[in-house]
Amino acid sequence: MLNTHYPQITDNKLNDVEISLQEPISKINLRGKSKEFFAKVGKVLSLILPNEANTSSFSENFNAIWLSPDEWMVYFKNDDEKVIFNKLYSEISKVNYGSVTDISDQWICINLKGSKIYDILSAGCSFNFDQFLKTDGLSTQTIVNHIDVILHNKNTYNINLFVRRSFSEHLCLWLNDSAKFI
Amino acid sequence: MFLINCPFCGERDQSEFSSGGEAHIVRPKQPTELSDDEWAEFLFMRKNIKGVQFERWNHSHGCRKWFNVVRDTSNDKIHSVYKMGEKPPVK
Amino acid sequence: MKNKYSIFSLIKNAFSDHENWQQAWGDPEPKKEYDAVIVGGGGHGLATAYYLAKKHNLTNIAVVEKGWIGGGNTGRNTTIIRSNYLWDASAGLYDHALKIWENLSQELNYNVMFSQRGVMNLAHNLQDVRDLKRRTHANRLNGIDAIWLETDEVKKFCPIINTSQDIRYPVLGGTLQRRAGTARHDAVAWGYARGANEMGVDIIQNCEVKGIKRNGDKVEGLETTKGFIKTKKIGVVAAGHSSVIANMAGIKLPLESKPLQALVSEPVKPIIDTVVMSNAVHAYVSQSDKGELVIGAGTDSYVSYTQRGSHNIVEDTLKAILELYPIFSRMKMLRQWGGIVDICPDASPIISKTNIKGLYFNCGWGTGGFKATPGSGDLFAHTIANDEPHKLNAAFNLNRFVSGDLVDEHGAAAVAH
Amino acid sequence: MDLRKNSQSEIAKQARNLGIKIYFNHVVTNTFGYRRINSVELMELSDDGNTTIGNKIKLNCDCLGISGGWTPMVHMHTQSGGKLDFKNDDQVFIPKEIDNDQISIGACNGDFDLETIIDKTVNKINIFLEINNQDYKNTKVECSIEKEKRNIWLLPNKIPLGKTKCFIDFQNDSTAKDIKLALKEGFRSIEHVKRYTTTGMATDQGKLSNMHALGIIADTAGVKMGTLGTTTFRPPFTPLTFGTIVGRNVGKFFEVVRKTSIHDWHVDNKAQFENVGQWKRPWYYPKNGETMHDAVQRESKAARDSAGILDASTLGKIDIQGTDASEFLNRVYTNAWSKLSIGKCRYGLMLNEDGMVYDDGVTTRLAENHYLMTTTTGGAANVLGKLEDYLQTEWPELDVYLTSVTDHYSTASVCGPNSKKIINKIFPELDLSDENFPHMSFKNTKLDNINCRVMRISFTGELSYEINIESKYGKSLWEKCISAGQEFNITPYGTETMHLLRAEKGFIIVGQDTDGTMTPSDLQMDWIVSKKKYDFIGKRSLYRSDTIREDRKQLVGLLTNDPKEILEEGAQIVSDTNTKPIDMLGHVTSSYFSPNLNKSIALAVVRSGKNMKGQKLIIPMENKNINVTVSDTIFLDKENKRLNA
Repeated sequence: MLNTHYPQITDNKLNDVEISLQEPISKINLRGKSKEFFAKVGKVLSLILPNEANTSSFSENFNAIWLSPDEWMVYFKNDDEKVIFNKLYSEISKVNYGSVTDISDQWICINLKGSKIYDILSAGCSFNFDQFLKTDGLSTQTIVNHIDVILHNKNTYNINLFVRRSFSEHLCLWLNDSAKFI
Repeated sequence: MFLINCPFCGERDQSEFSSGGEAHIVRPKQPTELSDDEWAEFLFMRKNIKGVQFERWNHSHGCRKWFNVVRDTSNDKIHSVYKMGEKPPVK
Repeated sequence: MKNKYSIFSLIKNAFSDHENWQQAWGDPEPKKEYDAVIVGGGGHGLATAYYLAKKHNLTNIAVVEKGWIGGGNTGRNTTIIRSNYLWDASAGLYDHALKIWENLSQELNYNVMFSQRGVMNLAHNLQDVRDLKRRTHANRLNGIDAIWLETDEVKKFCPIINTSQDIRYPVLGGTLQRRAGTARHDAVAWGYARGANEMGVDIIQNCEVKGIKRNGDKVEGLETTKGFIKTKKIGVVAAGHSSVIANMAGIKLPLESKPLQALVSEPVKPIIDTVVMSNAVHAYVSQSDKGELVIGAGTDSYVSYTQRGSHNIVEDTLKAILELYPIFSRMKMLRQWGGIVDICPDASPIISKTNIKGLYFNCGWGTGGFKATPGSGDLFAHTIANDEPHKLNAAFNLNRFVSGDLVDEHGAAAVAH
Repeated sequence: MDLRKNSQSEIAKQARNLGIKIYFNHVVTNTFGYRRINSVELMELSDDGNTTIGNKIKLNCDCLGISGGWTPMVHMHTQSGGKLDFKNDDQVFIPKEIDNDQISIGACNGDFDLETIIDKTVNKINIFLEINNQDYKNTKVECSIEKEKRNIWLLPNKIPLGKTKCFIDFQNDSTAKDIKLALKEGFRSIEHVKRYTTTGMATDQGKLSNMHALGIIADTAGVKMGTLGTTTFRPPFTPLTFGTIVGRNVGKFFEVVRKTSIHDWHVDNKAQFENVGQWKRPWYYPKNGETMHDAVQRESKAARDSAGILDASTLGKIDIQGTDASEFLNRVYTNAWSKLSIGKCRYGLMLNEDGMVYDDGVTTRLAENHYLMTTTTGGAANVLGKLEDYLQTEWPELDVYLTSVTDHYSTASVCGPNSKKIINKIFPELDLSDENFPHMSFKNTKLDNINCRVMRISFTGELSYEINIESKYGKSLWEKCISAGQEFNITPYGTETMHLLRAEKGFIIVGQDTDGTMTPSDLQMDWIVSKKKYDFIGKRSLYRSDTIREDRKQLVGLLTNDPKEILEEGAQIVSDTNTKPIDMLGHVTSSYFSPNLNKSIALAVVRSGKNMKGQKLIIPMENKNINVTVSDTIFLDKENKRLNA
């Protein structure tokens, strides 16, 4: 059997900040503009993709994050991860309604919890979190310590941070270090 | 250092963006029919304005979309921002 | 005739309580007409005027400067002088300048404090090593002194560099040009101004060019804030503002003007007796005669004429400085500033005629113009006087952007892999 | 001592009540002492302040303190682009209001007494924030107001200036005399005076001296102080340590480290790493104290004799979907793509608009409108950015979507004559016959029910398979390959061996054999430039007068006359060492000792090299000349037999 290996991100609790790896999580990149595209996504995921910038939508099983006017990331926990992807791919990409790309391992999902998480992020990030932290479901793409991230505000002081796999260990090293100083 | 109002994501620090130089330089549709001079004009020659300049920016660390910015290069003040394909505002 | 600066004149003036020193240069109103007008009173512009007068006997000329001479990039750069360039054309140009530097203080009777303390360039990855070795070999064959140093030799030459192999981008070696070094930037401008003025050149400060008058494909003169100046030859040496002048003449140049930042620390006792440059972890450092560390940063990526840049550039530069010189961690940044550099697509300058008769441009020096000052002035003067480039600046024409014959100095440090 | 004729302020009154003598309208005219001050001499000022009158008064003292009066701190205002006005009454520079998003309040605006400050502040903030609050309008403020002011920038003295030392800048020891001398010599602007005398350049950055210097210049030149302007105020206001500015971004946080999912295995197996962009890539794997040369020779030999394995995960990977995907590739690569059949791979060369080689890689057609592009490791981000730029701005009509999947896949590249056997052990279901799975094609398959893509492509010239798998299984897959290959002595190799192997085959590395000045033709790769295509990025530039020159530098092979001699990468090439200056024809771009050919080989770019095959050239080193012969760029297996071995 093939074994899974995730980046070395040890769950950590420091100064009221919990950092924990959320994998495995399936992630799919969706691109499209047409009516058919939205209809198919809605049908397969029972979800309306958010059309407002920096927001997300969710259904029982899926979260969809706005990335750009024609780009979204859908993420979900799923035992048989490829079923959903295959369905989307054949209903959208194959028939040229848009693009569907499996990016489950492109991004590593890390959960940050605690009242100080924004202080930690702000130590290496120019994004203004004032609005973000007040509103559940908001999302943003920005840079933390020179590394691109996608942030998703799950609920109060609880966010999912997505970082590209090759950067993830370095970012976590930094987050843990940052937590020491808050 | 300044803030740029991405027409899609909203106001962000300039470090999230990359500059694409002068705007509205359209790549010739039939490059092979241009003289060397005309091609050099497209490739290299720039107005490089001191003052209000129309330029392209990309929100490279955000939504990855290109858009246009009207910026005064003498004080880095941004006058307006508009999407690709939209008509530039009159000065 | 101006007094000669010497130990005797110093003593003599001391006896009269220093009340009898002469003006280094005058402050005239512009004449109605000149044989040639140089736009831009920086080092390059003043040097151009000096050599026009000295070598080409053109003395009915003026330098017009919108502010004060030497107030632009001449007084804002990190004063590094070297000639270890890769391509033959560049090596020829910069070494021509370096040879003039070596005698400049004597020639001008003005101490430009040229100090041949050596310039070291560090390699931090395998491609750096290839590129720097390539350059060193080319330099040697072009008669330019340049040697390759292994890491331990780098350490020996400049002991404060962190050459530990455990750092993120360890030093894998470096090159050294011993004839290279630094000079006092202001003194260069002042020395040329004094020299040019002595031969009759009018240096007109606070005179901004507002327009270039053309008659068909010929220039006829300049509109300035001090009135119209008639002339048949205009040499533009306006650095970051070259495009602004070009636009007045109705032409475009292949330039983008960007802020380049530099900073100095508080003065300290001598600690680094050479110049160290590192491209991969982007930082240059030397120590001025006053004891300040003079540190060069990178350019911002956008066009701007604001003479200030982004803070993150300074942060990145100092980060690199601390990586290479942990000893500087407690040094204090005293001041930080920006200049506007005009950058060509191939990172090489333009010293060229244009297709308008009598209009000449000397621009595009990007981040490295100071070192070329004397050579640039000499060759530009030659180009203006003869309406033909000298063979050393022939490659730096405007037509290269049409033909494709670029002198690609930054291409020679490509990073793809 | 006080310059002013009087003061009614509370503090002056209190001082008097305490019995402190105040010498109003007096100035210091001299100081005495050796190594330290022990007395000062003062005199009364004339009415106009231009001279001293009366008797000299001598006072013993231990210390002389000086106050220069009030000067607004306008630094913040000017640093954000604001200009200054001169306020004559107070002899100070104050901010000139600009339409910036800032206001200056209080002393930094030249308002020194509390009443004015409170009054103006409320008013200004109301206007700035657009609030209409009358509540503060009637606030009554009672405070001690100091109305008496007097500025004399150079105190009068009977001693000639040349014989005294009136210090202006206390750190740089510049004196009033120095400033006057500078003016005499024609240094008129405040910037010139500053630079000529170093006044104001010490650690206080002129906070103590600049106003005095300006005052002296104005007096001497006979102009109003306000007309002279000031020197530029540079940040920071207070000197700041480098460490403070950099913060934690030192040591391990100096720069991001990118790791592949197989990284830990490389560490466990003693790999030496090469920095490629932000990536850490295995460079070579020394065994039992091997030198780099030994390790690379061993790895290269193993890869050709039996089997080698390379972690190729760092190559950029871009997923391309959309109905115009083929047309898009036609426009970005120099060669044609429309006819590539599904399941096949093709090598592509990308130029920039200047016609110079920009990037390269293999792109695979996964489905009718679906491709997977690979890029160089260092070029990945730039290529994606550039392609997005063209799509969004030049060709918005194209239906194409690009998604980076670099990190999603891990790639293990297995090569060598035994690679087929190893792949067969791992994927027993897969038909590896040349008919079913020829060179430059790919197969979707599964390993333990996990999707894999196997590409039969080769950067070494050997029969070679690249397996792409989701990154979380990357290390496990790698270990499987290692154990399946054990019986064939499968040898992990790093970037150095990879470079050697590809050089034996004459394959270029963008960035090593090219430097941003090489066209496809210069690389002798005319075969990859489609003559039929109407346009692609950079095409037009290939027909400029300089790019069509026959005597451009062109890629060639070089063989040393002494096969043991290894050339230095970067060494220059000449045909004649006696000319002055020596005419350089080009340089060595790649050079190795090939254990498989048992001789040294090199790639180089040489002027007119295309037509020089067989010609003798010279590599002039510091201490000797090395004789070489121009050869073909392909040193090994010209017929590509090994690809199908």
